Amino acid sequence: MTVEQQPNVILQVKDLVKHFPITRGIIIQRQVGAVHAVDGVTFDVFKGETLGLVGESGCGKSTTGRTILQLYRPTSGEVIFEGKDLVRMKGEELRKTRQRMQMIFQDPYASLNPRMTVGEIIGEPLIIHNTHKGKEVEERVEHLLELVGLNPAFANRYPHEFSGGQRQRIGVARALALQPSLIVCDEPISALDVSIQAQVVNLLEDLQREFNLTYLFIAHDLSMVKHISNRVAVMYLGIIVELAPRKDLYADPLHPYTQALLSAVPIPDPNIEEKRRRIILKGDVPSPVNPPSGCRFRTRCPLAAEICAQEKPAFREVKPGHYVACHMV
Amino acid sequence: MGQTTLQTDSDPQGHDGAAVQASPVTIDVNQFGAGGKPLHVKSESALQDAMRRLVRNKAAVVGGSIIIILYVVMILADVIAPYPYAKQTLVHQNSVPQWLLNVFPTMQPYAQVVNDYILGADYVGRDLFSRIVYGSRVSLIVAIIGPLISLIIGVTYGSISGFFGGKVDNIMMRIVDVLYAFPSILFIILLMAFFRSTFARPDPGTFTYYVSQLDNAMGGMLFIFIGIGMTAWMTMARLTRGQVLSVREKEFVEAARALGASNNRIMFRHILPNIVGPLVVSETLAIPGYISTEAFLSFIGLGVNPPTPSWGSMISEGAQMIRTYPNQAVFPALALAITMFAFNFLGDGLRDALDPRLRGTQ
Amino acid sequence: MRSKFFMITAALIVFSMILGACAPAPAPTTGPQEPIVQTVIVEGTPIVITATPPPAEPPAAGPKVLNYPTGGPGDIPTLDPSLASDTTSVQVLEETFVGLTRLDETTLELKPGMATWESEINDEGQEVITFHIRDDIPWVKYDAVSDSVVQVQDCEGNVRMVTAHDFAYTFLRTLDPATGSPYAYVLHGIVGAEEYNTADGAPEDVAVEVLDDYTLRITFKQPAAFNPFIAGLWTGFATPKWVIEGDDCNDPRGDRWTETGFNQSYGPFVMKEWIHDAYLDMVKNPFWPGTEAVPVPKIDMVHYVMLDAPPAFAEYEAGNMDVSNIPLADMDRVMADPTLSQEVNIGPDYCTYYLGFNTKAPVVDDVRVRRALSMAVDRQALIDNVLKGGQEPAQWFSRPGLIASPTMETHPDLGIKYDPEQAKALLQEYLDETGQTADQLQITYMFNTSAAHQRIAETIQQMWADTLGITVNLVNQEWQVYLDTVKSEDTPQVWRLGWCMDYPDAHNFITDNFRAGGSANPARGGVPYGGVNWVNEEAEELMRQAMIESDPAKRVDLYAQAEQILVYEDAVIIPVYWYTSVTVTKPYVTRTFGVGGQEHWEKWDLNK
Amino acid sequence: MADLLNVQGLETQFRTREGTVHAVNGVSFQLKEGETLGIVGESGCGKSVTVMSVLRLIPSPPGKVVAGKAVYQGKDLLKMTDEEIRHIRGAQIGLVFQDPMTSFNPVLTIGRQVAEPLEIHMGMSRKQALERAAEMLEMVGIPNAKERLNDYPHQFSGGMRQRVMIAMALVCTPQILIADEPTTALDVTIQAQIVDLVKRLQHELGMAIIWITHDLGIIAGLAQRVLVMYAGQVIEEAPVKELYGNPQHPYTLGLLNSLPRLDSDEHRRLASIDGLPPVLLSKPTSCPFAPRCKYAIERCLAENPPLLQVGPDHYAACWVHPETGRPRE
Amino acid sequence: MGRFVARRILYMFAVILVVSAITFGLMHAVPGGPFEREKPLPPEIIANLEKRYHLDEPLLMQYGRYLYEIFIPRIDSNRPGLSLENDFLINIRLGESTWFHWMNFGPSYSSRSRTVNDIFRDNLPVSFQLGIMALTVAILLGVPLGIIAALKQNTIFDYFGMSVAIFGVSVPVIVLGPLLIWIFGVTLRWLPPTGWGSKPPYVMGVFPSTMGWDYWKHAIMPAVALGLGSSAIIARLTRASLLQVVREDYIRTARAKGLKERLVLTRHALKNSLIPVVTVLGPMFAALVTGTFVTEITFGIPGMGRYFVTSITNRDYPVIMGTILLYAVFLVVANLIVDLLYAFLDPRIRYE
Repeated sequence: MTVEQQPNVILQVKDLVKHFPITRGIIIQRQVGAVHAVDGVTFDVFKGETLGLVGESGCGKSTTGRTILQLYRPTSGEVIFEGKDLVRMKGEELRKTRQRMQMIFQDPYASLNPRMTVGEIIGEPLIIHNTHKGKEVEERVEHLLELVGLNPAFANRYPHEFSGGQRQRIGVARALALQPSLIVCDEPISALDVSIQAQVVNLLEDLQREFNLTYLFIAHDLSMVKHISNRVAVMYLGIIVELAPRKDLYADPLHPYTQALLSAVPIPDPNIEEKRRRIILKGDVPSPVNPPSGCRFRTRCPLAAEICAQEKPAFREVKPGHYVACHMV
Repeated sequence: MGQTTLQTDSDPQGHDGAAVQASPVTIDVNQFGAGGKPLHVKSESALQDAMRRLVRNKAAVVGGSIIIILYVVMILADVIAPYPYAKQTLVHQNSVPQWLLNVFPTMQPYAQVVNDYILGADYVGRDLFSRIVYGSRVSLIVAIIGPLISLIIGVTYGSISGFFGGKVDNIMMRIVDVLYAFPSILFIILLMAFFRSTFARPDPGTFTYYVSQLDNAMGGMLFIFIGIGMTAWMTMARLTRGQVLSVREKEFVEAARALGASNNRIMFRHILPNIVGPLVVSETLAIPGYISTEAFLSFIGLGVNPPTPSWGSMISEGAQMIRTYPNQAVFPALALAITMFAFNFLGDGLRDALDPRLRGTQ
Repeated sequence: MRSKFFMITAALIVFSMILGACAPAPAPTTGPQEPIVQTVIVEGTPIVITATPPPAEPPAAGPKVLNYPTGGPGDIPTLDPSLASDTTSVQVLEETFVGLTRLDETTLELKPGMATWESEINDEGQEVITFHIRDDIPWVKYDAVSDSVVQVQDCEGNVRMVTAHDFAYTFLRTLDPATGSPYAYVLHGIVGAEEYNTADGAPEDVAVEVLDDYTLRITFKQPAAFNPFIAGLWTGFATPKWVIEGDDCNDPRGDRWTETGFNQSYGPFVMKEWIHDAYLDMVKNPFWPGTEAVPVPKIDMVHYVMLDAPPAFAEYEAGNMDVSNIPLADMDRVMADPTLSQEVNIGPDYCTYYLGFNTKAPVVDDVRVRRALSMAVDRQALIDNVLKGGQEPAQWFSRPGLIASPTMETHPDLGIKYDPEQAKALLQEYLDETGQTADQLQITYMFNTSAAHQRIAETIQQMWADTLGITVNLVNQEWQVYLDTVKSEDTPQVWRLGWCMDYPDAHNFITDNFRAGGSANPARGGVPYGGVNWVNEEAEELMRQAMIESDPAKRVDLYAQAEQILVYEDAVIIPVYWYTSVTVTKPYVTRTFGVGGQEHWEKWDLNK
Repeated sequence: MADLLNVQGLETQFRTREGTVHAVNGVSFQLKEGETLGIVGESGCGKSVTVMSVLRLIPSPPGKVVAGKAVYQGKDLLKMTDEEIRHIRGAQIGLVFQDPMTSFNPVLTIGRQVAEPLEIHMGMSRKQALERAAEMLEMVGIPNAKERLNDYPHQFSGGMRQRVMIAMALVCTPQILIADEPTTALDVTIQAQIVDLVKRLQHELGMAIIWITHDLGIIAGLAQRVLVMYAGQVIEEAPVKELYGNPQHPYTLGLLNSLPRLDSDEHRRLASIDGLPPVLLSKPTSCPFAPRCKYAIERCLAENPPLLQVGPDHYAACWVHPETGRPRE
Repeated sequence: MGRFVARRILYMFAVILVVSAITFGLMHAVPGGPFEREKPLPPEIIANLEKRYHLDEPLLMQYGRYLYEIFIPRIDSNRPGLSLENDFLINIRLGESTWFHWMNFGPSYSSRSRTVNDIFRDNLPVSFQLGIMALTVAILLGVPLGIIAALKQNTIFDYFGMSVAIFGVSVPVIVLGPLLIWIFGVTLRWLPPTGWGSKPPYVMGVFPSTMGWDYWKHAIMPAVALGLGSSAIIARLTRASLLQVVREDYIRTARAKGLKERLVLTRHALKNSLIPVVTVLGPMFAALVTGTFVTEITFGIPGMGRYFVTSITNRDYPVIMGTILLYAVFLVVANLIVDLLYAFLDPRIRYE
């Protein structure tokens, strides 16, 4: 079960595939197709770093995060977390491992059970894993609340009494409760107002520093990803098209999709905006049920050539630590 | 200048009261003027919130009050009813009190006036009012048992189906679909015929004997309850399944799974509490249906055993007399209508109160 | 959008086609038809069905139409003489057919119907009756094309007359076990009939002999006053074999022969149209010559509508029905109404309502308890307050007015009467003996599901509680189960039934019901099984003698003794009341009042 | 240039169970012909309510415009009869809403919906209107516009739907286009397409635009003038370059500082604005931002500052100079 | 969509199979037989009757025979309508003396001259017509009532309308029917108290051949009595649904386009708000067609409804089976039509 692994790699994702079957039939169901949500994704996450995973909606970034945590069982591939392949894990063992990896969800409204008090929500992992008992739970909850900057006295309130930012803090406290080493942050700030986003991002950064956490930070906001990540992976239609250290990626994006994406992000400075030239992509993202042959991006790519339709571009390292999947690079 | 006083709290929750999004805000409105004064925040569960909104709904309150009164009347029937429900005074058959003659003047030429009975007496001289009071038992117990049985069976069935999904769900829901194609009233009639005759005169000491004794003790209500319950659960199962399916996809359930929560915990701690609202509402709104089913069964003679009164049987008996002695149909029908009104209003109110979209609003 | 609309329209059309396919397919030989008139050719017989619904009220100066409700919900069960067993079916049969003998519906006098007869006792002590059948009665049917009644012709084109063969055919068909006639048992008195009907007897052995086309001879096992009645019952009406079984020029119709278009008969009226669950129209038979007992009808058509009593009475009040029964619920109002009360008639109806005891069941296995319960029923109070139809308190079972029944004039003290004091005393005796108290007695009183029976049950329950302190447990069951229960080994302690006459003789009451193996005293292999569960040799003997006795006065006496045993000495049943029929009739109707459940409309007239 | 729309002292309130919410408190602004005015603010600041109030589209009850005027072409929109304002809506002022999914009637074809304003306002026949609608759809970049007239909204992708929405708003060539967060629900690459499209259309059709958003980035490259709203008030108004280059209100400043910048490589801690916006259950008597403001002085608690001129064309509602922290005047 | 319909029809057969099996088992489990008479038939006769109707065979075989008779079509030279034993619901003439026969639901035990198919042919159309009319009454009363209540939410109109609606459900037909008869039939004499204005044969098997005033006047009271309860359901549903729809964004869009309020309501709000109403119409129609027992007895209408009840009390096995299967098919077909209607109303729904 234990797999050879670099000591500082906490998570290795190898050829991860997640297809959602499309079934038909009333009594006898048969599969007629599949949504190719994640279609062969490979990357490592190093201990203590933040890996940003960006892409537009429907590109499979959230599915990747959930599949890593085994909330969806992958169709194929390996997810080696702290030396063990989660894909082959089952039942109690997997349940135990969950203590070490947690998730912060996008929607601060839907991710908290409205029928439970904040204390119950944050204390739940402690009870599930039986790490604390009785009064200890209460104390730990109070401590966690303080940690995320909430008044410990709020433990007996219900989620709906809190604002979005505060709820997201509750979600963070819950994720922290079992002192995990990896936290998958699934668009944790995209539902929040600008001024609140900064609060939550700062909190996440502070906590990372304090507890040596590793984040897989999933977002569509390239500015925020740039701000928080050490390395960034760009996803398009179920695959990673480019992965590089932050500075490399933003300074020198190699994949045409990354380039287009970056050029589309508005910058809050009229002077810069005046001079910027945007790469406007044509059309919409194709359906993940029938992804284009060859390079997935070719249907919208300004550089697309014949080869792109025929061959899948390899995901290769073009500079140290800078990987890209494009025939034109 | 002044910055210090305002920045005493470095943690961000210091100043804000509570939610921004439509939620029952109970905050100090003048917070900005009041400086660092501590805020009064009253914590309130969703249930309390729903209760409060329910209480503000006048129709629901009226409905709820009527229901409470009805149940009190039912429990205190022995005290309230002036006569035993089976007490006949043959010579007073079809008699009416004087005041009713003013309400229904058509009765003038033939009605026998006896003022002992405030709503009149029935065809064998039993006090109509007392019978209505006692008759509430059947309808009001149906109103409890019907939902209870259908909740127990339906919620169990629907939760299993919805929670496990996939093949299990598919098979279980196909079964419900097929049972749905049964005309429920016919199914009840068949069941009733089956029960009635199977349990008619069993040998003492057997299981069927005790069941029939119980049914006799209940004046024949037991089989009505079973019949209604056995047909009513399917709606509940479907609703439950739908609700479970939708809640199952919610992020907080995913969060619980990410925490390693067991299926049981997810079901009982996370899913069930969140679907109770719609289920309760649906059941409340289904109660009038159960009551009228009982009335229909009484009409076709599969109701309670005489002389136990039920509104359904009183109405169907009275309906034949509607021209001659309208009071014998009108009053039980009125009692039934008021009860159904009350449950409907309460159900509507509950629905509004539990509707998450309306949470925290008027 | 358009295509979708088309799909839905198409779906609807397909749906209606499926339903449309339900109708019998018209044969392609039908030529072009008038669009409004629906013509359906059913096996070469074109039936033109006019699309207009039946007139709700008879036209002012047109044909005389009698609007008459059945008074009960649902369809007429059958129009097959061999299968009929209920009053609505028999009502139609009696007007469309005539038996060998015909009962006067008001006097219960037996008159010649289709035949005159003479009776003799043969060497074996059997009664041989020879029927001389009229030779002037043709078979007729309603012809939809000409909208008239026509005579039936045979394959050679000759008019078919009603013959002895037709009668004999019916007798044998009724008795044929394959027919499954519910009423065949009334014919069991005929030699060979019971054997054929219920065992392995042969049809040839049934003593119904055709001597010639118009002479029929029937041999009964024993002489009895009521034998000619039995021969005239509907189970012996002539039926058209050529329609039922087919012949050279007719398709066999089997059980369907009674339906509109196929039906053939010969009585004073002819069935024109039978719209199931709605109505049945009978028109006057112009070929009926009129006899002493069955005159030529004065009214042209009877519109016999299948309506439950309350809607029927509403129609009467609305002026759309000429006659109606009065629902109990409306009784008080009708009697107080100045107009309606003038139209009311209360006449006897030859039925008895009674409660039976399972004489082998606990508590009621003691005759004192049974007698006490019987004496505690205040029949008059029940009638006055609950039934309200002027019924008569019953002191015994065989309703007075029947041949050989005791009457209140001759036997005022026969049987059992309301006597609370003696009831109490009797019960007390029993209680003292068994060391019980009245409220310890567990008695179940079962009735079949019906509002009327429930009222009676509730009232009697209260009377017993008031007088005797016994609270009985009321249980009701639906009819099919109820019959099963009452006639099983699980027969409840007290149960209810009613009995109406088939033919006007006490034999049809007490003997047919309470002899061992009788209707309410069933037996299996000679052992009582269910019902009243009763064996009394003395009563059996009295009933047997009464049947064969020819002196009417002696018969009454014998039956009176049997009744005394039945209702008093053994107190096997509680006779409750003797029925009456309560009707209203519009003043313009000239009518007779039948006492046996049937009306003879050929004697009626309308003077609007 | 002349003022096309002049809004003065607009006040809108909503009656709720908790009390009257003062959603808009004395908002004034002018819109000049052909210009693009940006209205920026966080959720609940009253930016949408403001423009909806001007067009009298707030649901009433519970909403009510209690004061102010909105003069368009010499007539006060707020005093018009229902019939008069109806002729303004869609004809003179077009609206684009945030959620292109829910803002279309799901059961009517796109053609019907786009053509509808033409039928009402231009008196065109159904056929004419559909022809014109097709042209308009062509103009906003819907391929095969003619054929797609018979399609239903759900058959379009999010970006396409928003294009259709714009076509519908502009089909009568209105003088003013009000775009209420039109790109919030869209991905960045699609957002770029839409911004590009609107700019092109403005160039071609010459309408004035009011663009409401919470995204300071978008506005920087789009608007000529920007209003910043907070708690139902305009707290700063300035030409776009002036606002971004020289923000004069602590809130504006805070917002700008809390944004991570794509164009800067240094990793700095985001400046967050602590606390939450107030719930407006009464008309603010003090500066509504004061409780969150690090520059607040006594006067801020005593007096709600009006819009003060702080530069040429630059107005800010603050008693303090944010650069110096000293009171104004 | 064709495949969708085909699948649903296939599903219908599955439903028939299961429903018939359960009904068959249950009805034979209920004590009491079809040949109980007050004057009991001799056991020999009962045995004969049972043989005639194959009731002497093992239950499984009887069930198999039943399924065979209803499911398996056959082609032979038997002309339809000749005998009770071979009476098929669907008879299509293929050639001079070749007939296609399908669906024999068996004889009726309580009406010896009729088959279940006869009951379907003669009585079902009446119930069908009554059901359609009651449904029409329900829609015509319910929808406007719901709209008014929603548009005037929390006003006297709303409360009054909803009270009327609940009253409609609360007053049973048992009371309403005689009341209507008393008022309009007997006292005012505007309408005939009882009866039905059409009789067999029916156009296309379901529709009356003429529909003059005479037809309608018979139908008014029963249709109202039957439809009132359903109208209440529709009114409440319409109200709730409309209240929700008017809050939708696209209603705001419509207003923003400058539409008149009337148009906003009729063109944009109404259609959307009626979609949930449509979904209940299927089961409602099935219930209205079959749940007419009380109405039929009260108004003396020759419909199917009473057979649903009396067949059970009479232990008329083929009629029990036939009516219950009929209901099941009705429900499935009604739901299918509703689903298609649904797709028609809501383009988002597609059935592959």
